[in-house]
Amino acid sequence: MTATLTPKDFATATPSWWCPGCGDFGVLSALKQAMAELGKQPKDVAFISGIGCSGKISGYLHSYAFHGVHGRALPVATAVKLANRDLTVIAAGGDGDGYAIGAGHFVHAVRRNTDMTYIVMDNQTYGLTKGQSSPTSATGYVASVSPDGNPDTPLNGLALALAAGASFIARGFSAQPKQMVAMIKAAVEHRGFAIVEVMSPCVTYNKINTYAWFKDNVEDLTVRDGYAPNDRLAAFEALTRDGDIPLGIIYKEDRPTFEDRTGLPEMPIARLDIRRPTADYAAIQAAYR
Amino acid sequence: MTATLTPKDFATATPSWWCPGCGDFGVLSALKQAMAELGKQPKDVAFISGIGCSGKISGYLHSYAFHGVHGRALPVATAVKLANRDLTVIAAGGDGDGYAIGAGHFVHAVRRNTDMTYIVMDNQTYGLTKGQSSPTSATGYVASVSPDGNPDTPLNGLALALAAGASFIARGFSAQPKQMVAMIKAAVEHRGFAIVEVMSPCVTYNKINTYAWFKDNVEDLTVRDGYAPNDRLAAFEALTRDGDIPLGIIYKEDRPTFEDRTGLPEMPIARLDIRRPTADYAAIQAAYR
Amino acid sequence: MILNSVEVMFGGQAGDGSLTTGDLIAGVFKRMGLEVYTYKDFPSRIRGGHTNYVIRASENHDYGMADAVDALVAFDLEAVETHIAEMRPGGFVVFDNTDEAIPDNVRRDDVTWYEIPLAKIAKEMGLELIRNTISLGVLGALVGMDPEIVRHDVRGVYQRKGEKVVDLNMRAIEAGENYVREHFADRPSGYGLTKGIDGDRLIMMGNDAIAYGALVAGCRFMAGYPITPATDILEWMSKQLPAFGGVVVQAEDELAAITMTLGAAFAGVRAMTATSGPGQALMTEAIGLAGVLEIPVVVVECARAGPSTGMPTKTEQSNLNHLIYSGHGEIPRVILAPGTVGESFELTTTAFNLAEKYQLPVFLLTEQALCQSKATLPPFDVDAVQIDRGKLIDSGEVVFGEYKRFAFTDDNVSPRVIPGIPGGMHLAPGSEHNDGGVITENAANRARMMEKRMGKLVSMRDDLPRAVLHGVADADIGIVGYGANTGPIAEAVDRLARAGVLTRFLQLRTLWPFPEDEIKTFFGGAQHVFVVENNYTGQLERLIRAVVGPVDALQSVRKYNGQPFRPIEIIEPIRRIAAVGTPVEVI
Amino acid sequence: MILNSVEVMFGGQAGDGSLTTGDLIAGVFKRMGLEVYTYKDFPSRIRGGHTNYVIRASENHDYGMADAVDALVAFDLEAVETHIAEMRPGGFVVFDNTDEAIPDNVRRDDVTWYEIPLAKIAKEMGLELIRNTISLGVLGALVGMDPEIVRHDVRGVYQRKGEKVVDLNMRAIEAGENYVREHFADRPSGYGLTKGIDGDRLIMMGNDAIAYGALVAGCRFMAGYPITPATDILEWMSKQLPAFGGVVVQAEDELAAITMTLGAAFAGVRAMTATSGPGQALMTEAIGLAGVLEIPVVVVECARAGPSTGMPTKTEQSNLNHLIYSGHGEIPRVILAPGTVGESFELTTTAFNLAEKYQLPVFLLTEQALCQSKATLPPFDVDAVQIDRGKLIDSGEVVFGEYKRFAFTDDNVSPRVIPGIPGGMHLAPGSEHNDGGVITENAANRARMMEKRMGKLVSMRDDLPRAVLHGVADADIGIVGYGANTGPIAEAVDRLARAGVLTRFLQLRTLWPFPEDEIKTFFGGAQHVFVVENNYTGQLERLIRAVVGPVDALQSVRKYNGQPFRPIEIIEPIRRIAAVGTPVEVI
Ligand SMILES: Cc1ncc(C[n+]2csc(CCOP(=O)(O)OP(=O)(O)O)c2C)c(N)n1
Ligand SMILES: Cc1ncc(C[n+]2csc(CCOP(=O)(O)OP(=O)(O)O)c2C)c(N)n1
Ligand code: SF4
Ligand code: SF4
Ligand SMILES: [Mg+2]
Ligand SMILES: [Mg+2]
Repeated sequence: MTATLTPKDFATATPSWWCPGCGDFGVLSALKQAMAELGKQPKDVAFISGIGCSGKISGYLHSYAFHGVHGRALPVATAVKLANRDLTVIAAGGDGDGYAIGAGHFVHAVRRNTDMTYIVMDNQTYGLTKGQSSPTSATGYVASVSPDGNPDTPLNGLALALAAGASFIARGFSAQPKQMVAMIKAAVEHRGFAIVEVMSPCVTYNKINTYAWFKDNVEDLTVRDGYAPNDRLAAFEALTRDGDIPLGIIYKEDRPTFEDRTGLPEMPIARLDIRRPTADYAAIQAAYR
Repeated sequence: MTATLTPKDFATATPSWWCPGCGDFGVLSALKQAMAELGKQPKDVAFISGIGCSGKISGYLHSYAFHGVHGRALPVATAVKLANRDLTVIAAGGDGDGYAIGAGHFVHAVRRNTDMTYIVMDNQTYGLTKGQSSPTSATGYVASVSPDGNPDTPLNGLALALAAGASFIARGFSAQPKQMVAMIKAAVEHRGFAIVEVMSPCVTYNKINTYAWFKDNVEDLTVRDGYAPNDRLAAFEALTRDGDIPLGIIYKEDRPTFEDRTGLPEMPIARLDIRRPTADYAAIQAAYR
Repeated sequence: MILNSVEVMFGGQAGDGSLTTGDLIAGVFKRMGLEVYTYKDFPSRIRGGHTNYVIRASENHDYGMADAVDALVAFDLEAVETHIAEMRPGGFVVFDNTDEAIPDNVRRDDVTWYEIPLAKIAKEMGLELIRNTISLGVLGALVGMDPEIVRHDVRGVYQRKGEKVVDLNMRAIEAGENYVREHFADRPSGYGLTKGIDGDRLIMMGNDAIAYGALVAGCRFMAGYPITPATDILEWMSKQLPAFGGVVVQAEDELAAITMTLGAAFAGVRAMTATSGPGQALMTEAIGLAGVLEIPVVVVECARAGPSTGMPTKTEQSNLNHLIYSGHGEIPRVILAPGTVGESFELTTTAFNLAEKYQLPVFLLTEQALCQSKATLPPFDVDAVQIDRGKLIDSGEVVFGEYKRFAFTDDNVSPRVIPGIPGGMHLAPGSEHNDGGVITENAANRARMMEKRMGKLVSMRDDLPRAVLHGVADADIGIVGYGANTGPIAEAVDRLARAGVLTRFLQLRTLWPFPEDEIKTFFGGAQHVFVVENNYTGQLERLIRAVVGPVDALQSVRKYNGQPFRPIEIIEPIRRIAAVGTPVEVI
Repeated sequence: MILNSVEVMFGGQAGDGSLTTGDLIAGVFKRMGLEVYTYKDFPSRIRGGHTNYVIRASENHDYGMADAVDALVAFDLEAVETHIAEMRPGGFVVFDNTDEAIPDNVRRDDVTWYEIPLAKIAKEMGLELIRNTISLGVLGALVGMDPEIVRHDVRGVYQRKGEKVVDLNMRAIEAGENYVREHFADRPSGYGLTKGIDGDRLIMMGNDAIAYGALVAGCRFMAGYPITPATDILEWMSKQLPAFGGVVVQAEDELAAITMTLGAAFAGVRAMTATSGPGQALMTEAIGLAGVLEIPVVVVECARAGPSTGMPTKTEQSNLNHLIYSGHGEIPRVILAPGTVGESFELTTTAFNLAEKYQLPVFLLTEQALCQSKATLPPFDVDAVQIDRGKLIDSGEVVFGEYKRFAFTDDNVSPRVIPGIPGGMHLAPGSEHNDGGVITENAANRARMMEKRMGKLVSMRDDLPRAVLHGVADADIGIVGYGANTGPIAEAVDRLARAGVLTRFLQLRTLWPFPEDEIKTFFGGAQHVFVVENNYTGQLERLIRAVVGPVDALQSVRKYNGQPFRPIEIIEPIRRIAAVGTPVEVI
């Protein structure tokens, strides 16, 4: 039962619906690898995804998977974790799912600091709806709904998370699997809400932010002299300065989780025997006499 | 018609529904003062508010006022501005309205940088629904729905705005009217999306963040040695460091507005004669032959 | 002289403490052995603005408001102006004339006036707030409250504030009573209540009964976002759930509240949320997800007057259509509507069982005039509450590959595993899927899945709470209604019967799936059927019309001004049709 | 030999270019003077997964799909397997046998097989993608396309890619035609189309017609969020609006899209949004706000198969209930549903007029099978489009104090100022308010305001698009339907008539306020009325039942597998009831 598994044990029989070459394949395989290396069992993993090409990922990870509505993966995942602390809870979704329609939940999930992991698969476009600008698309990105170029400034999701009080922030690139595996592992092991943003190219629609482009435009922060991911100001600087896109663990902090602050019992709520309550129903009623 | 008006000219006949002593009175009078000093005419002011005690403010400013649904003041206001560039568009609402249910719109309105002003009336509680914790309530704030204290970390709305790319960020305190007037004026005159967060005590429910408490816990940034509101990193530091709550104009930057980037014509859309279109309908149809 | 029935209205400005006094009066009446119903009518603001608290005491339980106000305690002129027309001839007004006087055009001759400088007396006693307690003394003396009980209850409320405060309040009661004795000995109110036996009863608000029902039903997760008049439930659960190992989350909005509820339920916890119109509107999309994922959730809708922000603190029955029909696509759902505080508890426990047994969203629909109203009722037998979790597999294991989360079965309900169960791993997708949860757009599978999901509404038929039949089973005149209207209609039925007009009242408790059979049967032999509802468009009536057709028998009794029905508003149209000569006894 | 009617299906994997070829074929048929209808059936993914494109050509305009597929061009075995059962006996299959062969159990003897190594030929020509064009040559030769027109249209599509590409495509057509000539001279397809006159016609997709209608109606602001199958409209408007001085905003979600639409309309611009089920669900709350603020907005709903994510690219008529009934509280709203591409334009212009004239939200309801389908139609007479802005005051001034934004009037519509008009300053609150916009919870005002707002549904009656009556006005057999079902029903009516079964078809175009009178009149003298709809629960039928009752005449014809109706599916049940001996001519 608890034998260590391999990444294959986290595969489903369902063929993927992604285009050949899609960055999301890299995210999926890193995730399987990380699960195996962490010694997780599929039955104990709850994997909640949003809607989009990226959101389809939950169908391909052998686990208790939930493919909900657009933008709401985080509240679902938060509650799954609170309902059953024994589960490893991972949420995943696209840049549109997480930073457009889901932006409000994102900020609040960060702030709440429930012990879970959130993977944003950032392809800087809306893949599934055929390549419109997303919140992370570059200004000027030409798409069907912005024929004259995207008029908006790209949103910096990780800077936003930092400002909202994130306790773990990392960024990977789907063509760099090793780093991604390490990052996902660190995120899952982090006590609190951990965000991993993965640059995951959309080979069909995004002709700007391609694999080649990324290779030229990312910088591995962990190898940068003296960068330590424990200084909020430095992290903000790294995330917002002009120049290359920083990869690696960008910020990490230990702070109380929502579970800590609410004093949530170790016993998963899902395991309570609701027929035998721990406290007295009658006493409550008596107050209304 | 265009005679300069006084604050009284911006008053409505409707008696306010606020509790005596509510911080929102201060915001309202600063707003009237600012409008008068800016030489605005009520007919040219569109004032859009959210739902909450704070949201009621739109009923008390003589203007074209819109009191919509909870959390959606910003998209309404954005569109009013785009529809009629000649209007002075101001949105206002509470910390719950803006940072809880409206958090997603907040981030995107900031990013879009439409030329308008947003006033967040922050009383660190949900006033109208009787004092529950709001996103800005202190951790441990005891309220009806958090009898054991608010388990969440307060959200730093202005830091969030900074991370989302805000071009104007200021904070006032409703007991310091002069500064507020100056700030609102600067915000309205700023080309782009300007946020003014006002600490506006709820005298009925929030027994922690009272006038007295604020007096002890605010710091006027503009008088601080060498602080210049043009450095994003310094602004982040000022907004997130431990210690007093900084007041004043915290950040200001000139960057293209949504109107600039979309090449929105100077002629307000609302003034177009839709019976005499500027371009040819027939040519479009011809492409389908 | 009217026996043991009185409706007291406390009217003043919001935030002036009349709610506390109103609650006190309700308690006193209860302890005097009377049956009580209260109604809070307050504005959507915190301080100031006319507010009133109605306490109706009678010998019949589960009645609502009376036909008219018997005793108005008015702290300002606005209260008198607003409500003088609602006064019963023979009733009385206690008016605080410290600062204002009653103008002649407001005064009515058929009510008795007791003008007392309440605030002045209070100030002389050293605390202006104490005027509420003085007025309680006045009212008690005029209406015939048991002075011992008044003192006992007031002590109970102020005890934790210390003996000094209690003392002051005791003196305030006394001052009120004395004032009546000294000034109005010659001016009897015409009222006198007889003390009976309190017995083993509760006095509880509808929302409290719902929350308590949820707790007893095993709900251990609640997510919500504050909204009037549903916040009470969130507050109640916040206080109680932790002791039972559960958790309450104040979400960032209702989109989060409902999706959190889904998440917790998916993970195997009985979970609910509670909201009102605007929040319910925002939950629309996720309710559809619950339907297609076959996740059991309970959603409490505490309706208020819409549309949009509308009148957030007023009552209305205008969300029924939304609960039944909103959402793109078609899912099975259940709507239960309690008619009394007791049923609020009972149907909440039923809601959780139905949700889990049939794996779908269940709405508990109530309204401001019921959910924020208090009533007396017998204690709940919590041991009798059955918990039926249906085909839940929350222990042991299943065989991977064989186990199908969305298996087609005879009753259309599939075995449901929760995360952590070995072998049960699957995808739960909001997209159409096959029995194993794999997304597919195959047309044949699609049709079958629609039939499976919707078929649950048929399988469940016998489990649904049946309507309650009040009155005379074979009367010619029928009435259909639900929710807070139950009280006023029940009273109308009783009083019409006393006037010789026999009627029967079908109190619907399951509103969806619509009880077509019960409606059809009820219409059999009815010459007139009055559909009573608190909305403009006749939402219930349209549902009925789709079953029985636009028959002549149908009569609409509607109200949409934000106020609950008074029984006379139901009696009158029936009396007109039934052409009863004798006036119906007005009590 | 079937005259001038053919249904071609192009089947392969998503992203393989068959959409372009499908469009080409549609254009060729049009230029041959035929009437065309196309239907795209694709999966909710970008590359791969079975997809097909149906092009139906006939001599009757505004028909939909045929009874069966005449010519299946299958690029893989999956396409054959999925659709072989839908083939008409006597039809034919073109199959690319480069990599796969047709197994015996898939093969049908009553269709003709043309197995051609399309990919192989393409590869030999140097470009695998070219197999689409080769298949076009094949199909053209088999079905009787005009070779000149084929070449002309192919050139048109590839011109901007340069002469080399055009050349390659010309050779590909040739290769296809030659292959048929060389290999299948002895195997005639049985099809032959006669070339007629194209004339002055358009070929346009429903969504394009809506967008164009909006533009011509003066819509100058659109906010939207991408969602299938509504995104086309957002894209279209993005391209065209700026040239007309307007603006399009891609919002962060649908909550923003609809509230932006409200904002722009409040400011005086004709504004709209377009979405599909899930987005529509999210817009629920704000629609209520539009209702109470009396703001004119047009909301296009391009329905797809729900519930929840459901089958995002498939068609369904399951959002009608949502549009009518969703939202807490009660507001007046209008729902128009075009039945053809032409009406999509026309009713969009009407929608804007109704919205402004009556100051309320107007929905334009369409479905994937209409809004993403192309059809041939006469050009639009844009000069004939009337713009009626109702009581809008967008110039001059009003007298402050006298002017009341929500004034009670005879037709319940109040004069509407826009920001910038001197004297018109007021509050527009989602809370209940008096005629001047001041928030009040006064019960009498509340009732009156409800009556004012809802009364607009009565004032507008004569302005609403009337239903279209097809067929024989006094036939015994009636059919009721709307939207994309219009084509198949109209064809069923025509063909039944040819078989001697007279029917009449009431094509509803205003779905709300529900056209009770039209329905009642239509039911007069009908022995059977078939209600045809693409959903499980019979949403339209329930509306009808509330008007006419659960009469015996009512017959349900429903489909809920994500596919549109084929005419035979409507003919069959009618024939069964009408007990017609002779089979209805199957064309
Ligand atoms: C409420 C709602 N609105 C819109 C959609 C349509 N939709 C599906 S996926 C998507 C965006 C996908 O973008 P992203 O989240 O970046 O995922 P990607 O496909 O790029 O991986 C949209 C808008 C939807 N499913 N639900
Ligand atoms: C969709 C929706 N959910 C909930 C509410 C109830 N509600 C009204 S005001 C409010 C919060 C008010 O807090 P805030 O925005 O901080 O304003 P304040 O009253 O403190 O000024 C809430 C939750 C609502 N009106 N609409
Ligand atoms: S469209 Fe883009 S994001 Fe979607 S599967 Fe294809 S490559 Fe990936
Ligand atoms: S409750 Fe608080 S925020 Fe609301 S009006 Fe009163 S003092 Fe102001
Ligand atoms: Mg994306
Ligand atoms: Mg607040």
